[in-house]
Amino acid sequence: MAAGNRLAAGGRIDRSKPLHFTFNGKAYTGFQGDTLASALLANGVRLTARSFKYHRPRGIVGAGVEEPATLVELMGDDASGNRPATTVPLTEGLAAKAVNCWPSLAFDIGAVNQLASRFIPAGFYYKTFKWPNWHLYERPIRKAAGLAAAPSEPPSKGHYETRYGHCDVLIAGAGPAGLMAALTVARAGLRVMIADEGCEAGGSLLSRRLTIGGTDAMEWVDATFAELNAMPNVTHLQNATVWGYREHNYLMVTERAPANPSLLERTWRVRAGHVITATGAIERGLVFGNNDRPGVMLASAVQAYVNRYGVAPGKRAVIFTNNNSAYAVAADLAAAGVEVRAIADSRDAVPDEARAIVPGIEIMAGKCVTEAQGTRQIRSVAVAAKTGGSARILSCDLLAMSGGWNPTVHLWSQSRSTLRYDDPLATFLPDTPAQPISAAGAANGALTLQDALRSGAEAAAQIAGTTPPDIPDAPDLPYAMEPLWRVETAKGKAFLDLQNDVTVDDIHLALREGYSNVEHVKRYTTGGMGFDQGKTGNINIIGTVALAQGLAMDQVGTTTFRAPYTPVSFGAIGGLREETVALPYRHTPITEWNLAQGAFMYEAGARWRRPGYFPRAGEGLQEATNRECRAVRFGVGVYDGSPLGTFELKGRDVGRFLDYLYSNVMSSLKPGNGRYGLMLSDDGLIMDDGVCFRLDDHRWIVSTSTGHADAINGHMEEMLQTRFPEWNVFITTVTSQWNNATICGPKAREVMAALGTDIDLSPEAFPFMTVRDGTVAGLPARVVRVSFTGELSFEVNVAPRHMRALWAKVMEAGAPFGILPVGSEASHVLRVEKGFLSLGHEVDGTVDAYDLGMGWAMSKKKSDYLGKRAVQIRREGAAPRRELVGVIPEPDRQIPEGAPLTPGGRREKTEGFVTACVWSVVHERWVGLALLEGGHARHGETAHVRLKGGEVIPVRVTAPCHYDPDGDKLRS
Amino acid sequence: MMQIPCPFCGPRNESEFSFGGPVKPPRPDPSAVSDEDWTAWLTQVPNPLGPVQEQWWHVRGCGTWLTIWRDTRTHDIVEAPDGGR
Amino acid sequence: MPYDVTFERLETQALHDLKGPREALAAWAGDALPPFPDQPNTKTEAGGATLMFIGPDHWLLRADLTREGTLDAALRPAEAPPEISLVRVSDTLAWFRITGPDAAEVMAVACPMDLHTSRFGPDGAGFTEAFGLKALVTRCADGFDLAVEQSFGPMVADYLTRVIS
Amino acid sequence: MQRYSAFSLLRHGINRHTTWAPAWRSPPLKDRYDVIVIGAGGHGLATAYYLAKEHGLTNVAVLERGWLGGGNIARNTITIRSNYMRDASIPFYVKSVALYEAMTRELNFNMMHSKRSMIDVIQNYPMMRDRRRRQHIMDIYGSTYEQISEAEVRRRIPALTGGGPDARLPVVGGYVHTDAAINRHDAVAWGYARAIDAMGGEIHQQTPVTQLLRGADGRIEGVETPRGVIRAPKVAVAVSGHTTTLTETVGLKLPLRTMNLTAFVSEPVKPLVDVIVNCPDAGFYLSQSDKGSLVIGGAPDPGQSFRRDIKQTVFEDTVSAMLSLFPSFKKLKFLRQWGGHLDIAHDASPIQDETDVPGLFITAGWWGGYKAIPAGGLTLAHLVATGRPHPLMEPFGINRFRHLDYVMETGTTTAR
Repeated sequence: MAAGNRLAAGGRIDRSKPLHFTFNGKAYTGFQGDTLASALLANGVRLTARSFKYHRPRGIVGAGVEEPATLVELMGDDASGNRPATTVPLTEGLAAKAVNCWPSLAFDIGAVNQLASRFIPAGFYYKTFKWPNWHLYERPIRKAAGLAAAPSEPPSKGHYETRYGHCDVLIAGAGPAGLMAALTVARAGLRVMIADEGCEAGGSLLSRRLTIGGTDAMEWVDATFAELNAMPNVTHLQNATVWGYREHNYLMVTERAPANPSLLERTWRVRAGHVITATGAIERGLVFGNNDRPGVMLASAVQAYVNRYGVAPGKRAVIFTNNNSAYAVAADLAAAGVEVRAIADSRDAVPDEARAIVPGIEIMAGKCVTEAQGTRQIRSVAVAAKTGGSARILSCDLLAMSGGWNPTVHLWSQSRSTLRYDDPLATFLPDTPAQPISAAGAANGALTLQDALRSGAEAAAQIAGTTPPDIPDAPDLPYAMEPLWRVETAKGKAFLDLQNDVTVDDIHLALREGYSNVEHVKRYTTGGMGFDQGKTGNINIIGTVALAQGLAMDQVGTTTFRAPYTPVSFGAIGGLREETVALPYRHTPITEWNLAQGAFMYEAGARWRRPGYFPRAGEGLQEATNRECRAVRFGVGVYDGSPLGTFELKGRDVGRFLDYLYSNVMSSLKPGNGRYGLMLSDDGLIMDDGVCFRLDDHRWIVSTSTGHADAINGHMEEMLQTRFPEWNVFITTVTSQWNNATICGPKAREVMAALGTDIDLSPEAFPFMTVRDGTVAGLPARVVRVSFTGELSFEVNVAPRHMRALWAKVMEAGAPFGILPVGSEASHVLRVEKGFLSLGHEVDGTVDAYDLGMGWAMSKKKSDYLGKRAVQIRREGAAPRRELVGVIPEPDRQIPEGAPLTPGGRREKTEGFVTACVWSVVHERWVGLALLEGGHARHGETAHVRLKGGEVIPVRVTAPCHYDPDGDKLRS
Repeated sequence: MMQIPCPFCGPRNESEFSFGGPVKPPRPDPSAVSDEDWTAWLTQVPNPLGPVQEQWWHVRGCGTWLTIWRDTRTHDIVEAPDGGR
Repeated sequence: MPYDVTFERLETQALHDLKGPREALAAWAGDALPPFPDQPNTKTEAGGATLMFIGPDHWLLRADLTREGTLDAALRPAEAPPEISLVRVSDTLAWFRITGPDAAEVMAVACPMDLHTSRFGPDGAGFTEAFGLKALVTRCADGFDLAVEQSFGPMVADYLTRVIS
Repeated sequence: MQRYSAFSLLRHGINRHTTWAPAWRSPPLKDRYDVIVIGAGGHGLATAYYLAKEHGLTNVAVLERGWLGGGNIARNTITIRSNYMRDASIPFYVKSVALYEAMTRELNFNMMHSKRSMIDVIQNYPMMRDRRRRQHIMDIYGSTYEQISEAEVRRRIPALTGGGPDARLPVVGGYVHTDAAINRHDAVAWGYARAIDAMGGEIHQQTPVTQLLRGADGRIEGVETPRGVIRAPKVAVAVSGHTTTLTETVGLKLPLRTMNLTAFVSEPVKPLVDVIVNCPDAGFYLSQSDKGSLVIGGAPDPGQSFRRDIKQTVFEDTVSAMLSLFPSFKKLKFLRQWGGHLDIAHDASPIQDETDVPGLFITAGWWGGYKAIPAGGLTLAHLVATGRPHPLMEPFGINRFRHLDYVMETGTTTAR
């Protein structure tokens, strides 16, 4: 291997499985078990990124989700942008490139921003780019922003899935604390789910050289999983991030590599009785001059590369720390044969136990790195006393820094549980839980192995109600630290947020300009608002603000932790809900027949997919609609009315119940008869119109409009259950128990006769608004004489299992009479000709029954019904009413639906609008309906439609009914 | 996604329910109240920063209209403020 | 491997919706019904019919479609007293049977309810949500029966096909 | 006020930016003002600005519970538009859009106002009718709305590759509202704050009002805060979501309820969508910020809520609706989410009026109130200063509920 940074032995990589990959077009080789980051380091690639604003050279800083510097874009089948290189598992053929640099990583034109950096401090764009306007600057700025390009195609194969999960205890994190907790609750018989974000379980143990119970810690991990996986009450999800913590202990877990090979990713929505966050801790960086140069890395990341991946990220290392944990890193580096020049420790007193594990390595107590030197790769660092003074230059190609540890409290905080600032650890720790949640291990501030194991066991035992198990012996270096928020003697740009290029100077500028709240600082400087959401840098920002303002850390406070913990692909959230199942859809049994006829189908309320019209060759919407309308007006048509909401009501009190729900009186209906009615809300607004039929003394059928069926069902149940629980009424939804073919037109009775029925069809025996049960075409049927077209109609209801047969027989029996199927468009025309109202057209939430000329539907007899009082109050007001009228365009032309009416057609406040305008096949001209101020008194007048652009169309105002005003046809 | 206790079915996912609004005082007799009281009853609902009593319809379950007290700050389902229920 | 399950759409089942006090229903139609289940969202079976307790004072009787006429005759919906309601609703539901080792996994994609045997036993039967719709879930041998409002049948078939592909 | 310009950046850059003055001061809190505005969000700040600018009222304190600009102005989807349906609404929003367009120069603060059109993507015929209805009435008030074909929708939004003829809801066309824009919400808050400060107004952060105070004559007298009682003959409440919490302290009930509306953003990516995309049938809208993130919003949560979180169901509905039209976004990543609470009036239209407590003014019910900020401030300042409603706000008085004379912009009440 070219650069030879791979150690001769060790690590959890499989050296027998080499993998080929490219980065920025150049070919490299790594091993199974590598991440892209470890493989790049193994190949000696140090410059891996350019920064967002100044385009400074950057390298790999971390080893996990905290990575702030190296984001890559993956290409090919894996195409996705903005992936931290540290979280991309290496696969054969992987192709990656650095984001945010042009034309190339080594020669990046945007780097000129470095020269201008003095003039583009935090928030500079608020102060400039104003002349002549923002648009001049916006396009190039948008291009410069935005990191990676978005994938241009959806995944070519596989799909995403979302599913539900349930458990007694969900454990986030399979490190030492999480595993110990899982073992404890699983042995107690609870249903356990353990989810870990890594490719491999073990958490920090993967990167450290530790023993548990006298053997290698990873052997303990393997043994623990062997026991857990043998238990039926344990679900283990690896490569699975718990990223969202919702109300009522509902959590989101996304698996990136589910066992089912059809699945790209799978999201579990888990309802957990209790949650244990064993999410570990993230190391924070230190803030000194040029702390962003390639070769400056988190100490824990260096440790991971050496121990887990068998990679030496440098040949000569300096350690800079304020705590003990970096001493173990120094020891591990030395053991791997890397020269450790010195450990600069900002503490004046270095604990003996730390000194003891780094024999032979120079320890510079009370010293800080003030500056990293070198541009594309560090060459040396300057070390000086904390208080200043002359610096010593140490040549090195690796600086491992450790600013202490931040427990990963993201999930804890998302659950609304509180945090407290802990002085000894100089960090925010879990405090009061707001939901059934516990924190364990490093996530709870237990920063040594033995403590972490104990903390996991204790949290779990408390939930299970058992005594904690014995903790195996697990020696570890005790943890101690002294906070160092920034090196005050730093030289050069000292970065707090590498991803958004936020420096200490930026924070100071924000404070100087009055942006003093930490939320202002964050927004003005954009610190902590990058892809990494400030996982390594936020606390240093808070520390810098606290120092500058002379406040305590908890007075400054944290910014809010919000989901997701790490970014999640939208595909994994949407799951299978895509394409045809993106929204529910409903079919009647004759959908296939409609499609076979070439019907133009679309959704028309309540998720029903229905035929709009049935075009024949060469016909458009208008021609087909005219033909269907003519069939109904002059011959016969048939309409599938199945989607109408239908309810069977039973009981002694149905009559008075309906009297309360409808504005007119229903209780006086005789068996076999029906009535049209309006249902109002108590606000006096029209909720629905429908028809009630009384079958016998105690059984009724209520039908509602298609679109409101579910809402009316809820409304009826609410009134019954909450207002009149003592009333004897039962409501059963029978919408799908009855399908219907509505045969309508002057020849409808002849078609009925041809179908064959035992019902007497004569108008005397079977008048309008009555219902009869019998057989039609040999099928058990309920026939209702209602009409939504103004023509003689028979609504033939049968069970859906018979609907196809009925339809075929209707078409057959109707053929000699020229029967045609009728779609929604023709139905619309027919009801407009007739002046029948339609919810959503004439009823738009502003009109009442009187406005619609239906004052007869507002019962005067009933002392109370829903909406009565509200309508009275509203009508007593002074506001002018818009009333339903017919309109005849003069000259004869179509008026767009919704076109406003204004006084004289002038450009001023409207006095109404045209609700519908259709080609009338009986008048052979355009006719319409409108809501017009004072319209009832304006019949015969001319009103004016004003179109966009100023065109004015005069319309003659008429009564709303354009056809058969006396209703002779529908009663015939 | 809350978990709502249904008196018939036990705790169920919020997605099985349809929100039915906060519980208002009983509907006054419309013929016995002033216009002002009537419109106030119609248009005003309790909007507390804290527990609110509200109705949910278990539309995808047993069909029950039920009442819960829910804290609008946290979405926790709580006992009634007076400790009843 | 993808989920090890099969699903089939069952034919129409004979269904009667029964509402009212249990005693009144038993008095009217007791002989035609299996014993009333005591626990909410459970079922009892007898003589080829299943009686499910699906809501307060609310039961659903399920049988093979061939028995629909017999049950109609026994239940006499049109003659029942006002204290109870009996309505034939056979056509309102579309039925699916999901069986196989991974049946529970597929149900977990569809349904938010905890169907673990400790929570939803062999006699479990009740309405919940599936694919965002109101759905009746019952256990059957080696799996589950899932029923949704009949007009949504094609959509659920579409969805299930996607889950198992 | 220190002028901001490219030249001033150069000049201060030479001094290493140590010579910038604070954008606003933190003056001592007095115990009496002419007007107290509660809430240093968009509407409160705009009101204080116009009180000073239009009416010369500068003895004004804006009291803010948290940090200025930290209310809903920090939690919205920054969409500015005027495509409404009713005579009552359109002219108001037309005015607001015009004020936004002039704001960068007026405040000498770059709002990054990006007039980039909103395209309503229509996927069903009933919605086409609803939108068609708007275009003619909008024209009367000078707002633009043009129908475009499906092909044109796709040409202008190349990433929109879903919604084909076999889709669950096929795209059938669109409407373009060219006046629509996005801008930078922080700039609006900070720009107003700086201007208020320069004209002599005061902004007091971390000053929560715990109680409104009423005099013996029933008039408003002032407010109580942890920093003491502050008196003023006029108090304007501009605290979206918390209006009733405050007014109930003087026994005032209002037809308002508080809801949570969530939004979320994607990872930042290179330019992908150049317009604001609104999909009313699918139920979501999105735009791409200048920083590269897609900003996405959907429906409100069911039920009242003061919790600024996201409902997983609402979130999933929004995401799958988006993916059905933008399938390539499946591999795009979700980066951050938040919720904001706002109050909605019984008829879902805003309320701006003097209340039954003389001297106490409210501006509330701003459902999508970001776009209304400048005009809402202009009209409230007019009302507070003159005692008469601004003509643009006349239809939105509180008395409409006494006559049940609702302004039905959405065609529905919030009865639930």
